[in-house]
Amino acid sequence: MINVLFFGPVAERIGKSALSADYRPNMRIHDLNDELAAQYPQAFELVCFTAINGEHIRDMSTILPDNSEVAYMAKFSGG
Amino acid sequence: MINVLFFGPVAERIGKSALSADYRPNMRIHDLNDELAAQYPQAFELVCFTAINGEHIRDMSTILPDNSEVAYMAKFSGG
Amino acid sequence: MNDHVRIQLEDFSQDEEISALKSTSKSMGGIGTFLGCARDFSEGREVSQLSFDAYGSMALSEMNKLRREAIAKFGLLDARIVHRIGTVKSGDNIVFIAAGAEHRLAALEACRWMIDELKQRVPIWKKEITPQGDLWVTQHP
Amino acid sequence: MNDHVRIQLEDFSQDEEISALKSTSKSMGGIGTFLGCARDFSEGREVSQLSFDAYGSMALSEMNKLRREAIAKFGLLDARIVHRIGTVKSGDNIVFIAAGAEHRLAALEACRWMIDELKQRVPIWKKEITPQGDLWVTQHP
Repeated sequence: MINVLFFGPVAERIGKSALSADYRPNMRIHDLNDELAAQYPQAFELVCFTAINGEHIRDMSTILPDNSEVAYMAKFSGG
Repeated sequence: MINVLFFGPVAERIGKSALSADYRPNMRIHDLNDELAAQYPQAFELVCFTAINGEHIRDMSTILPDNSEVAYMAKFSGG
Repeated sequence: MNDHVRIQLEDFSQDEEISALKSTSKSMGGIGTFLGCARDFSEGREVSQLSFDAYGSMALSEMNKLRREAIAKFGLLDARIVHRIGTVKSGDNIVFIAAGAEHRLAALEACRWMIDELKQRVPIWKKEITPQGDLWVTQHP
Repeated sequence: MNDHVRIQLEDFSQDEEISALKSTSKSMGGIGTFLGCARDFSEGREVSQLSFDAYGSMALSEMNKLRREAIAKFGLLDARIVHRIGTVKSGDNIVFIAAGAEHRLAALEACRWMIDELKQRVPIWKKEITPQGDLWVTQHP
């Protein structure tokens, strides 16, 4: 199971701040991106950053471990 | 009468923080400098700035008005 | 209150933060701080409140990294970062950054670097609440 | 306490200064501050106290000029400068500068400019009191 988190403007467009995705062995982060972006296109047009277990991910071929926490994040606007 | 003020390291070397100098018509600030520097050479080697009535003076030919307040000041070290 | 890096709902006191910062070293000659506050106007819109959402665990971890990097990069004696979340009203404090060093230049430069980096790196999002409706801020002001 | 620019024997509170600064405008989005403190060491010498002498009337007038110039140069909403005189001990506050602007860059740059200018322009002198004797500071650290 993959725990997917959304915050701020992305959460607002998706209508929730978390969802669960099924885990498949050798699943890559871009596979999850593609599935979710197809399902929530308006939310994903805001996504600038992806994190796995709280670490920024730039290589979208990274393999997702089971029980990962994945966050799809819009551009930050703190401070 | 000219009221002459000293502060910090200059006052310490002169041994006082104020003295009075006689006023003479058409007296220039460099005349006063010369008199006092001759009298207190060790103090005047520290002097970097001169003020008349609280305003920095760069032109040493400035004429001193009677009852002026003149300050001879070492390099500042506030803050 | 004693944590150097915090995300919290409640307001903070500059006096308490500075006192905690100073307590780490008597060699601290200069402290630079930045305080971010909620403005009543943003690009012509009246803003009555700001609401902040954060990815709490990651934000805290990024803020801790940022503090450690600033200490190493600028040779600081200590640094603190506090960011509020939840809803704040116009005029209220949002973020406080303090950098303490032996000399002023390092403290002031580190303070500026930390607020610039915080805005780029820390997963926090701001929503402006205005009489015309709410708006998530998506560009860096 | 309500004066924007002061020279005083007693300590000051950052919270009170910032609160007075913020009270002048609700458009203040960023406040940069610099706090100068007495260090326990200076160029290898142990320093137990600092003693400050000032040309009070001229110092106050130069600090007021400096504040007005900073407000004009950086488009600040407000600024404050407080400098202590008399004797302070290691760790104590010496000088506080705060600059408030709509955006952070102006506030932070103004704060740095003001402390640099203050050190060059304001007639105040510092003496280090050390176990080996007293020493007037004559260079800018």
